[in-house]
Amino acid sequence: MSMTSEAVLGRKARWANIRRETGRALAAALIALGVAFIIILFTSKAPLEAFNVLLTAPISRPRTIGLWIDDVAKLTITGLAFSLVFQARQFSMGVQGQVYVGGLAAAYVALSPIGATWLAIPVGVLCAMIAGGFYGFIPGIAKAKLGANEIVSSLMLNYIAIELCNYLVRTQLVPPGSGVLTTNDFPATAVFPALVAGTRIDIGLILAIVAVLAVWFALYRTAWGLKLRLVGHNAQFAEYSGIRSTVIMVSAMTVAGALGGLLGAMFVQGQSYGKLTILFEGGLAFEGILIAIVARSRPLAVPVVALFYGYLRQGAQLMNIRTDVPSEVIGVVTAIIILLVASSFSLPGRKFFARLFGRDPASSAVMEAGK
Amino acid sequence: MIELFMTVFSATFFVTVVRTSTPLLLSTLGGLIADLSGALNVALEGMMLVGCLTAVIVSVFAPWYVAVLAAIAAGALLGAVMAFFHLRLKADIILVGFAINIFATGGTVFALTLATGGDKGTSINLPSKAIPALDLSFLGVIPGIGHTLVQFLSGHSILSWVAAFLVFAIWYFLYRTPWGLWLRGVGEYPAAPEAAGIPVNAIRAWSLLVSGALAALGGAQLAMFNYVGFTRDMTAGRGFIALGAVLLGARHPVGALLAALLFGFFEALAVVMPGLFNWIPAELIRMIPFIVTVLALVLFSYRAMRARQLRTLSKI
Amino acid sequence: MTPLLQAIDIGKTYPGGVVANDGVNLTINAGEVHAVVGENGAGKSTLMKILFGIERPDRGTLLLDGKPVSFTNPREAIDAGIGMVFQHFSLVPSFSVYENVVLGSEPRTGVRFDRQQAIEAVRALSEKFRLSVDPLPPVGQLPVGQQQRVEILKALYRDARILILDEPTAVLAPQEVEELFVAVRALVEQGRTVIFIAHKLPEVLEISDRITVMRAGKSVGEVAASEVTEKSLATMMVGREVALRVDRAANQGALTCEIKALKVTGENGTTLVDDLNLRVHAGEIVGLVGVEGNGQSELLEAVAGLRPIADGVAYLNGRSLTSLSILERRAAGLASIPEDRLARGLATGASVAENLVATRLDDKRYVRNGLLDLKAIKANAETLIERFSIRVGGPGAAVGTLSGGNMQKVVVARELSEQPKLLLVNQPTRGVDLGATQFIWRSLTDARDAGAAILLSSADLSELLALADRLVVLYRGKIVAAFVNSDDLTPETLGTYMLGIATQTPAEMQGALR
Amino acid sequence: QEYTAENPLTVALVLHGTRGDKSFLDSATAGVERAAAELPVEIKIIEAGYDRGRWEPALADATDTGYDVVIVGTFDMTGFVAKLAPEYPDTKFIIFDDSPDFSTGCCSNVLALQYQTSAAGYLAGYAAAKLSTSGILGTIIGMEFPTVTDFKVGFDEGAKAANPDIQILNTVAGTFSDPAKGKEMALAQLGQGADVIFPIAGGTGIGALQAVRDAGKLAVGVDSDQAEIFAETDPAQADVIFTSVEKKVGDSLFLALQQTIDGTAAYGSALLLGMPEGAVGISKNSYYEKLVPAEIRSEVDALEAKINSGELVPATDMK
Ligand SMILES: Nc1ncnc2c1ncn2[C@@H]1O[C@H](COP(=O)(O)OP(=O)(O)OP(=O)(O)O)[C@@H](O)[C@H]1O
Ligand SMILES: Nc1ncnc2c1ncn2[C@@H]1O[C@H](COP(=O)(O)OP(=O)(O)OP(=O)(O)O)[C@@H](O)[C@H]1O
Ligand SMILES: [Mg+2]
Ligand SMILES: [Mg+2]
Repeated sequence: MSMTSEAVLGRKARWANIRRETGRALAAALIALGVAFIIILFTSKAPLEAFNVLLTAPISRPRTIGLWIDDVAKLTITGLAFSLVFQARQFSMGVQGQVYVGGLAAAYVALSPIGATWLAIPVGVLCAMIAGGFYGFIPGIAKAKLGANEIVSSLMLNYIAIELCNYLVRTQLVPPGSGVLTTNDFPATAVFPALVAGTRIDIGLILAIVAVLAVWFALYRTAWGLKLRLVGHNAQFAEYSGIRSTVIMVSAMTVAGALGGLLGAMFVQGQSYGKLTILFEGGLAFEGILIAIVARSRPLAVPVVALFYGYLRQGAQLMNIRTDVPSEVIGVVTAIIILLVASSFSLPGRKFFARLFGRDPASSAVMEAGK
Repeated sequence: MIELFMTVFSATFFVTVVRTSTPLLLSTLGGLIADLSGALNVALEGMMLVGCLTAVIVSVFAPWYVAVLAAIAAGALLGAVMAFFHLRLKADIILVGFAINIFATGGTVFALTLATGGDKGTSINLPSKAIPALDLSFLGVIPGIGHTLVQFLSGHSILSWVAAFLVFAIWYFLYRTPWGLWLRGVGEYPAAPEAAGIPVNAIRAWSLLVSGALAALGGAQLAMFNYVGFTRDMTAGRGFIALGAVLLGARHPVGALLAALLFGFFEALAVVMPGLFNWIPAELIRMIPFIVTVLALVLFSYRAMRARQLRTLSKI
Repeated sequence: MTPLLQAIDIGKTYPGGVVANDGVNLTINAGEVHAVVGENGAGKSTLMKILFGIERPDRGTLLLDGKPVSFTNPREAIDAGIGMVFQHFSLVPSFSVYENVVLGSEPRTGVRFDRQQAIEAVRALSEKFRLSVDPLPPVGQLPVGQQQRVEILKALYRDARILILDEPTAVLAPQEVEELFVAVRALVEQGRTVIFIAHKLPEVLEISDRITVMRAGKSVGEVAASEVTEKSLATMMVGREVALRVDRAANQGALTCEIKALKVTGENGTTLVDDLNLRVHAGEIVGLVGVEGNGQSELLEAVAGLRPIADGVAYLNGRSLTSLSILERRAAGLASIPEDRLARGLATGASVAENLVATRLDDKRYVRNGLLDLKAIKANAETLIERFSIRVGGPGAAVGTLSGGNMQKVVVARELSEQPKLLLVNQPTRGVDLGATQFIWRSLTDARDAGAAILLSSADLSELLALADRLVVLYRGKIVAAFVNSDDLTPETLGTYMLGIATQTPAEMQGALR
Repeated sequence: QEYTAENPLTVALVLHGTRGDKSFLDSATAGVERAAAELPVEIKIIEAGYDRGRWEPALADATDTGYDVVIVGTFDMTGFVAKLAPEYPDTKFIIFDDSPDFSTGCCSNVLALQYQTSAAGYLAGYAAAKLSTSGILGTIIGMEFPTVTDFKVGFDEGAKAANPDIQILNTVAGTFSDPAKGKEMALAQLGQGADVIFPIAGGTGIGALQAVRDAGKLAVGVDSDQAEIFAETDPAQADVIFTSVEKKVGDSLFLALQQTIDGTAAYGSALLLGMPEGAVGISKNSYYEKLVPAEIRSEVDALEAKINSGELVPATDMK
């Protein structure tokens, strides 16, 4: 009986916690928007209208909603990939490289005879995931077998994948003689069908939702997920419990790699491109780090964070397109928003504002290290 | 192949390697200080970029050394911003680092626009200055080796010498002074220095400050020597490579030097190779430094592991 | 006479709402050894952290030499002459002993850290206070006893008038405790004052002059050590009577575990366990006696599969364990309670329920086709929380939010939940308060009575003497003596063998090594 | 339809990058800005930045917004234009430096402007080979695609025509925005004996020019008259650029807008603009006259006449 009442209390506490965190994030976002407004005031001739665009443009037209949702789907996948490796306490930064090899694999499928059949999408996605998984496996196995630092190896593999993509596109995948660095459009069968005609919302969104549920399920409902989290919490304990922590670590990085590969397929086979072009990823993969950290690596929180972040990203972009605010200023505004939101997340309630101006209470490095 | 060897062992190539390594080395040292104090500084790239721009703009109005100092100050300021948000507001250090990178990418172009009256891409309308090269041709009078010495040692940027000195100075600081001990202690196990009454957060803040200053110094070298002037995103990923070099160099100043030289060597090689082997696709040549890094990393890790195993075996 | 240090009506509530101190009073006189006792979570460490400037009190005053003081950081406390040795050590593992000792107050010549001077200072100090430590090796490689001395040297190096020792004996072997006490007495002779926290009441009574008792964040009394008995002190602490007594095994069963010519080597090739032969029967507890670092932990780890066996075999019910994985060993009936619950025994970030099934992730009851049976996992947790009286909000609470004693109960619950055939136990009650100790002891004897063969290692001789049916003494990885436990067996007898001063002949051991 | 100052032609120029590249995009911007100044034209310049994922949205948004004319450049945008043009029949599109496939009937409202730069490259290559004393030239390429390599094809052929034994070093930077790398590449080529360098690499090329300046050798500018750009702020730099291979994107855009207003623009077709049309050429400025001896200049003029008359047809990468 006492147990149940405690469970209720626990649930209440959890809700209170979520409410508090959300409130803090919103407060921080408001401050950040205030700062953004001040900057816009100085750089725009029509600041109110520019600010209005920043806040409302993403939902101004069906097409822009599509852009937003498409971004959200992609940010979700990269956020999930980073969440997985972070939960296993690895710091692989390889999603970018996985996106390129995944995109390449999907492009090879789409441009092959299979591309013209209904198999193009499933096979393309599968091959992309295999390629990405393999690319995630490399730094994992190097770390497990040799202790090679995964941050370094995965960063280098990113550059290698980009150059590989440049090379294969230029020499193999483009129509002979055309010399452009973009392949022909994929056959319609190989392009993700749009869910809402005329927008970028395509089955990539469904894949993203499935991925969220799958990663959540894998992490919290399977033995593999529990093992992965235990390895992340305390690898020594995992070993003591009979969990082969290196196997788990490598498999986590491989699965994250497969997600990266999937993202590659979503890029090239999605409505956004429908073909392979060099440098197609444009730095989005790295933004998954931000998403994962703010979401505290929890898969169900990832799409929520992506939804907000994607909105901001799209609003800033459209402000750049539609108003006279220079695109550079948008970077500055984004940076400030990230800083403030990140700060708010780590502080208990009102203290955030106190700390912003006041003195730091006695530091707690001792407690931190003791854990 | 012979040609390649001739090129690689020439004095010109050596000078090129030093030149390409210097910005990386400075930035790597910056990354090293932050890393040893327990903060992963992913903002090296942005700090370098801001260093580039500050150096270029200030050098229009002031002597080169003032410009270099200004770059250092700008980098330190960014380090202070990182410290404020991470240490005071407890924001995640990686998030703060990425925010600084995003800020730097946009902010430098915006500042450039203001400084040039509308130019968004490059500073070629600004008559910026260069860091002088150190002329050691007087060494030529030494009989026998004088000529070779001049070929190898003369003509490097002053900052290359500074960087070499800094490797020593940082090593000395870290392993020979009390404050180096504090810094390493803070990075390894903050509870210990805290209990010993060492201001842990102040040490971390100073480390980030110095880290930013060093990265920006690398930026100054890049924008006032390797190329004189600023263009948008001119650091082109060097900050991230420096981050890798910190770890590749086993978190030691001499290791940082070796890692930066390794990168500089292969970057230089990738530059001269097309002239010698025009049949190799450019993309594959450009991959070489990255592939070599991965191989070096694997090799070092493998050897370190073997060494551990051998020690175990030999004593049984 | 004004007291040296006085804490009046101290209150401290942690951000999470835990009231750790609630009107604590403490009076320390110069030149005394003052003990502070209380159950886990009574607020002792918190009070000490306040005295040392790590935590700031919400209310109350501190008087040093009768003058009010308030420390905002440890530096100020150090400058006022207070030194503290933390319950969890604060040493940088890769730094050498002398570097750790002088950290923060290094001798310098110019900007240079004068290592020679530091080394000499440490040598001189360790001589003066009879705390022998080699200044040169990295502390990470030292046994805990040595690390403790390094901590004390650290405080003395800063010329502490008042030295706070938070549970210094929890990790020490009896001889080391004796040595520590010698050092503490030497300190007092030289005019220093010592505040001392411990859970083991005999120690408290032996070393301290006066004792302050804390319960649930309040100070409930102050007594002179000469005026109380163990029993009355325990009653003051817990608020009821505690009896720490267990019965020895009535009968013993078949041979369960046989260890033959076992050899274990360390990472760097040193021999840790050498040609060791031992048998453990069902229904008995065999105690491993020895000063820490003489191979007890390594022996247990090798049998558990956490370390490679270099040579020899260990059998469990006739089956060689050597080639079995950890999981296979567990499936064969082996369970183990590791030495360091935080480092190895628990994932503090994971929930209690998850920790309780972590070792059984191939068990059909909890995992089917790779999927977790959350209901079963939760039910398992609820049962064990109930059965082992773990004080926790619910199965979903993170283990890191539990007190040390309750954390240990989680480990014990997990390992004893299935009746094991062979149970390897290392330091089961380290840092755990009286109530929990009593409980854990009873859990172990219950398991024994249900037929488990138990191999027990503990730094606490009284624990071994209380629980074990037979005792073997390890010295440098070898068995040097073996005893059948009886009331005649004293710590002193064991001590001579533990220190390698005496060795039994094989014939003498024969009787106890059946 | 009549366009007046009150009822101007509204034009959006969507840049797949930002202003400030000192060549291609700046040239296009200058062209439409000139149109805004001299014609009844109102312009909006949209910088879509360097993230490829944002180019199509920027274009689509401009199209949505209802401009009369939307201008974009290069093959990266062609596909998007081909997709959008049928959906927005009332909007006119101008694409420069590439062309959609008109045979599909997709694009009656699209005007494509392509430039055959190889002819001008031919002249520059000829002069470069004549000026070289070492017999070694260098080219530095940003990335390998036809609008870039077309410069080089002509340059190489011209150089060979002047000196069959000429040796041409070539390096591909892989980026248009790393001047330090460009400088290293030029230094390497100079070290291998080259004494005239032709960087075709945007910002990377600017670094290469600097190396040439420091070495006191000669360089060929690209896209716009680069000697003129440096003339004021960096005379030493201008002094080594004896000519530039100009691709007059801005002029051709101005012309196209003018014709759009006049109603004479040939929407629905691709125009391959070359030297005869004045859309490409080499800069014949004071530096050219100072650095290139009169006899070489007259040889170049003769070759130019031959090309314009069709007597000489340089190879090209443009289809
Ligand atoms: N940093 C902290 N944040 C929140 N609560 C804390 C913190 N430190 C201690 N507590 C809580 O305060 C109470 C008192 O803890 P404290 O560590 O002072 O106990 P203790 O008497 O030292 O116990 P033990 O005998 O186990 O060492 C406990 O309930 C503990 O959980
Ligand atoms: N960040 C925190 N927030 C809340 N409670 C904490 C936090 N960190 C530690 N605690 C509490 O602090 C206590 C740990 O304090 P301490 O380090 O003194 O250990 P302990 O309880 O004394 O353990 P032991 O019995 O092993 O000595 C635990 O009860 C834990 O619940
Ligand atoms: Mg305590
Ligand atoms: Mg405790």
